[in-house]
Amino acid sequence: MSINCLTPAFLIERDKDRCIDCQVCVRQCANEAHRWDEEEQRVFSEDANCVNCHRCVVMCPTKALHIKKFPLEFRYNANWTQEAMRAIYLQAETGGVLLTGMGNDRPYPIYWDHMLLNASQVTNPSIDPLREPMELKTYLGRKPDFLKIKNGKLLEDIPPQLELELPIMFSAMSFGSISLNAHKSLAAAAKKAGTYWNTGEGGLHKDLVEHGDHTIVQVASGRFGVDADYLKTAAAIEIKIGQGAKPGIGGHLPGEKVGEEVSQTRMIPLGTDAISPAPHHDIYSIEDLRQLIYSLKEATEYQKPIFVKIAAVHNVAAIASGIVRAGADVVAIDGFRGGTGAAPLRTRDSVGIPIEFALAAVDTRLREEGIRNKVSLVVGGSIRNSSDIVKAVALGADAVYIATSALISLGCHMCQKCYTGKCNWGIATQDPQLTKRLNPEIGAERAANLLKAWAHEIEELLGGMGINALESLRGNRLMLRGIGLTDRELNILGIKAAGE
Amino acid sequence: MLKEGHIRIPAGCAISGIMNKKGEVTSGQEIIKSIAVMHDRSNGLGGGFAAYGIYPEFKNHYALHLFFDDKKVKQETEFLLNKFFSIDLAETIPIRKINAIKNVPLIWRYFVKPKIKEMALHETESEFVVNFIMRINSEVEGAYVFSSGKNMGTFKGVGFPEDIGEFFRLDEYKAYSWTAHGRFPTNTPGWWGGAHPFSLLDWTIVHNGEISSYDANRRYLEMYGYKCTLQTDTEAITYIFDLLLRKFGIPLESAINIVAAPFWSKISRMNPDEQKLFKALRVVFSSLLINGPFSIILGSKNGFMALNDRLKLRSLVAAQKGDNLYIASEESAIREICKNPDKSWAPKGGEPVICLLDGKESLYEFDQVDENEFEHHSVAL
Amino acid sequence: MKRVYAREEYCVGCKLCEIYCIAAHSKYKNDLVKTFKKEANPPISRILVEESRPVSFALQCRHCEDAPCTKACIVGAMQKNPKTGVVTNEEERCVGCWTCVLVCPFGAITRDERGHKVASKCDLCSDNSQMPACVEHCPNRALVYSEYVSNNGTK
Amino acid sequence: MHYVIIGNSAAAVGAVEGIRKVDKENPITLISDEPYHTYSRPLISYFLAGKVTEEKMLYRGQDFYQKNTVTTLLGQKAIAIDTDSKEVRLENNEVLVYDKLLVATGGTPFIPPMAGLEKKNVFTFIKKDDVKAISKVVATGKKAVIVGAGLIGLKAAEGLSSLGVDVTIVELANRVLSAILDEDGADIVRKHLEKRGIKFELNTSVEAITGGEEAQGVTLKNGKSISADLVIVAVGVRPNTEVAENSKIAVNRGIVIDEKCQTSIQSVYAAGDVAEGYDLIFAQNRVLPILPNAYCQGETAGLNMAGSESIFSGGFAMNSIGFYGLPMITAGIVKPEGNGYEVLVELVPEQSLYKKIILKDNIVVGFIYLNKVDRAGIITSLIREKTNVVDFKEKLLKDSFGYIDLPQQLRKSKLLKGDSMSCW
Repeated sequence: MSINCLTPAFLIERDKDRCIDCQVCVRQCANEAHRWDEEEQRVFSEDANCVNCHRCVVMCPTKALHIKKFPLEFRYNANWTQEAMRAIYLQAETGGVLLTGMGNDRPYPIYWDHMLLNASQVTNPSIDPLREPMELKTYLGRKPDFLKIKNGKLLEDIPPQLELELPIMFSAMSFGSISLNAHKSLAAAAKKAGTYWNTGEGGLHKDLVEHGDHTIVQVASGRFGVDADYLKTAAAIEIKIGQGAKPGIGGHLPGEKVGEEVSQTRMIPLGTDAISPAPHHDIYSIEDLRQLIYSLKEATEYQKPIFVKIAAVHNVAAIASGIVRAGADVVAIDGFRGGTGAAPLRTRDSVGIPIEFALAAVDTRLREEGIRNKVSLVVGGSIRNSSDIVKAVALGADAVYIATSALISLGCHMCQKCYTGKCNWGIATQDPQLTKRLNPEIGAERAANLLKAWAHEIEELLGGMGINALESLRGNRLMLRGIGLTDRELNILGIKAAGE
Repeated sequence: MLKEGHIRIPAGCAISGIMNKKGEVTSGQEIIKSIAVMHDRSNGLGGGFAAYGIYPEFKNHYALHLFFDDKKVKQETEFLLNKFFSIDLAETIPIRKINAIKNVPLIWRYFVKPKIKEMALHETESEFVVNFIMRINSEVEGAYVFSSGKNMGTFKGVGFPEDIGEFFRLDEYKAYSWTAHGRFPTNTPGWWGGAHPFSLLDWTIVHNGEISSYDANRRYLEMYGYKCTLQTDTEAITYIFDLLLRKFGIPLESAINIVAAPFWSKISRMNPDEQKLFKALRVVFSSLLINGPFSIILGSKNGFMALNDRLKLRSLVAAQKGDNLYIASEESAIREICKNPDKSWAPKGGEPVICLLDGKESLYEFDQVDENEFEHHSVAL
Repeated sequence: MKRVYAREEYCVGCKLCEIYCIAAHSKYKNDLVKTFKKEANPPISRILVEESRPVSFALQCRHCEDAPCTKACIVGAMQKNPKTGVVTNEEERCVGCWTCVLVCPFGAITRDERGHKVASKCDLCSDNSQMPACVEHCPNRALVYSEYVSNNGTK
Repeated sequence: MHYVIIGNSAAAVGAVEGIRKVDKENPITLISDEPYHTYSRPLISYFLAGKVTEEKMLYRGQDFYQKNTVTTLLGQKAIAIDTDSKEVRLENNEVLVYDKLLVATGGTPFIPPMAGLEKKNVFTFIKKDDVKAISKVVATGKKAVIVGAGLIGLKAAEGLSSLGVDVTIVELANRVLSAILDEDGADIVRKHLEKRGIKFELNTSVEAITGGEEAQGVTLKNGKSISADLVIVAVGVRPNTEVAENSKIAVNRGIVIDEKCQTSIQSVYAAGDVAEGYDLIFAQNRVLPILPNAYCQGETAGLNMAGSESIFSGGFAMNSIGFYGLPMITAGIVKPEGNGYEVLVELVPEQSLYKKIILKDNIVVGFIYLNKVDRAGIITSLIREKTNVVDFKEKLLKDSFGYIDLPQQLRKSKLLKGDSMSCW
């Protein structure tokens, strides 16, 4: 035992006037930040264990708890901040890579918040979505350039399309990284809302096969859970090349999370680490990707759209173009604020580019090449609300992927400790004591409510712009104006400044 | 102040159209009377007309109408014209000087035929002409081609439409199909090229409304080589129809079901074949849905079609008497020139009123498009 | 009749049901802070969370159709309301002989010896005529108040 | 249809309620030799101690007979039954004609032979009138001898002691509560009572009640003599079969009944302490003089009398009782004799804590819970349902033993059973 320089990050404040010593906090904290003292007959706090997940705060029936930043002040130093120093203390303790969960939390500009939407005034009418039909239906898939029509009949079928009742899907989160109950919640919500959820790279649990028609299954570098049935059960298949939180990095599900169910679903031995390599070892270049795309199309008789998901990196526009030309039906781009169950901190916080730029660049590039209409473009990586979605569509997206928002709807409080497996909200854990905290009935309702609420808001915003079908917003960048942006940024986003 | 082409200018409008199915021609007096009734729907910042059948003596020539800011630009433009076309007649368009019309640019017309040797491989004649117009309009500052069809012409300028009609001496032209436009732009210095109708080859469009899908439509069109230099709805709508009908060979009926697509709820009630077609139209051409209020009259040499947006957010009235079909923003504009029509009605949103010359089956003829044309458009990947 | 059913797969073992049960039967009805801070002897919970991690569930009187406690009660205090089906103990008459404890197959009757000894049991909060407090405050819908629920939670 | 019920306690009330579940119309006549509204017999010791008023002793509300349209003949004794003519003869020679008859005459004190029983201030202790009589003679500082350390004797002792009476209990057996406790359990109870000043004479019996006209003491077989102002004989009860004795109704120790609680004679039923019904544990007919059993038999009889097929699968011995705050619950076989039994025990005498569970072939057949009695009913139900406990046997003695310890499937099936729980 030697000195440990790490001090608590959070302070638990217990209002003595309100605390009734009912011990709900003690029973609910998997981190043991609350302790019942038998001798004193009251509850004590172990601040150092607190991760500020708010489980106790929410569950406390008398609202007697508050969590604060631990008030310990370091001597002010604009360069050597508390965070910088704490990271070093931790690494000095452990000698390890700093791990974190969820998305990039650095104060980079959020470009969604630098774009403003238009509304109709006088010269054309806004539309009241309560009175007029408002269409959010979206089809994802490859589109032909034109149609052959003769005598009122279509001569050739169009390629397979995913039908979405609203332009929002749940993006990939594997069973293993999140609990089966989280999967059940998302799958049921997707079905209820008429959209899709994504298995991530962890296979499809047998209980969820019934939701196959609302499931996008992922084929990633570890190929976990992939077999013919998996592909055939799904509504669409996504090849995962990269993810926004950790571009260029693979995945690692520790053996302790690989219990009976995870093991069967991933098709790997019980208790073994599940390692997804950084690259697909059969894709070292774009032509290899084309082979995988067509292998999957062959395996599913060209009945299912193939997604290719990449992280938003510097050259994303050209890469996306290559993916379209490799035969992908949908290109999914994940921005650098996208979440994760576990990522090296330094990768998460400093690799990749914002999704707003990536989307604008890709949409523009594909239009310049005349191939934008061939594919659908799905973006994710910290879509926080309905106006982010409206802005994304106006920049050129067909639909968005949400994951962090979806988890927050299930109760996630962004404590960023997913990698510990002690998620007090029953989401990012496989501990049966914790996973049951997420009742999938409630989860499904909440996630579906979120979608419903956002759909209503999107309709309101569309109506305000005088638009009654989402497709008329897609790529309609005139509906956006930038605020607080440089000319260069406006130029990349392809929008005018507010007032122009 | 930025003019059309530099900025997007919303405008309200009046539109009117008269056509005789038998092809009998009448002078421009009636259409002027009709549009004049709706004086208050314009604000003097734009008016114009399209007339079909006016140049029978040059019916195989492209009649190019151009505005020039000055003589230097005119020379520059004529140099290019000469390079790509043989010009059989060049003249100023006859005008009548009236007080109401000021700041008149140089207004010329050229009856031309393309020089075959200048055409690119696989380029059709119409594409050649369109490409030339796109080039002049986007690259030659101060010159603007505002009419380019055969045996037809558009006449437009800054002023109330009835004044523009008098200015261009339309009473002296005889056409079987007339459309007119009075404009109420919210801010423009008054640029002649910005007035309507908008025209490309034989297509003319008069339009009332402000489409909220504009940029979605525009950016899609630009993938297919169109340059929406005016940034007006009318221009975009013209190109949409040009793309769908001329380039893609989509039947007019389907094109209408693209721009004023039925709601998904309606599609879901269709029979399976219809459903398949309508779904494909909406899925593939979703970016060509014209959203927001509009009423348009799309004119071609074969006739015209009037159409409202699918919610019918703009007024549009039709009437018929004998062989004549009348369309206008307001019924008064029809009654002014046709006291007792056989019938008059308000067309439903998304349901077109089509008037074709006897013997014609479509607004657009596939004379330049053969079956192989389809292959042209599948971009090899 | 409507009963409270526990779905152990969703019970998080927080015991809020017990806490709210206590408050619901306290003189400071539903005021938790007063119930626990001002009542010298707060009521005892009529619902019991059984736990053996990771399994837990709450259990209270099942209000049996043919309730043994009503038949065994030596003073006739334990009665099943023929209309509502709710089994309640008339505490005034109860003498605390615990014969009901002896016969309740669920172990759902507890001994309340704070004052006059009485058998204490779930009354489905029937005097509020609303949702039983335990169900209303269960944060995870592990308690449902319904006619009948099958194992997988469907009615 | 005319229902006649002889008796007015738990079995009789059960029968009224059973009949009225099915038949709301036809008349019921209830005959009781006691002149009281139905009251709870187990409460007589509480009544004696003044812990309940006479009013509070009512087993059912004042409106019970009216609500159930029962004609009562209270204070009238039925003395004979003619099952051929379907008649019940009362002491006053009145005759009631019945269509269906229930004999629920309960128990009568068993009084062993001893001299001096005829003296004044010698009592039994099973009825309200007994208490009323005793109450007249007790006062602080008086001395009482109670013969018998069974449930009744001890309850009487507790009642008297709480009134300041000096109590000595004489018991033939080697321990108190010999019917429901083994030696270890009995020891705890006895010590607990001794702390409260109650004295015991075990392994002996009363030879004679001494004194003149009034009892003044007892002499014991062990040679001791104890002075006393009153003597209570509480050795036990036996079925009060008197009314059936000269009829065709088969009587063994009690009136023999089948699972419908019908006697050997059709239309004649019996229930409660007078009856000899099926014992689930012993798998034979036995007299089970306990209240829950009486009510259930009565209710079953009532249902069947009114034409509804109903079966009472049987009872077994079970008791919940407490003395001076020491609760105890016992059921079934508490002191196994013979082979094949397995016994689980937790004994902490200094805490008066005793738990004993008796198994046979992995099925619980009896238990003693002393001091910690919570959730005993779960064990009772394991006995009743003959649940095989092999999977959780080692958990049975846990303080927290509960449904959590049952295998999931068993647990779920039991927990969902509330709506189909049958009369145990």
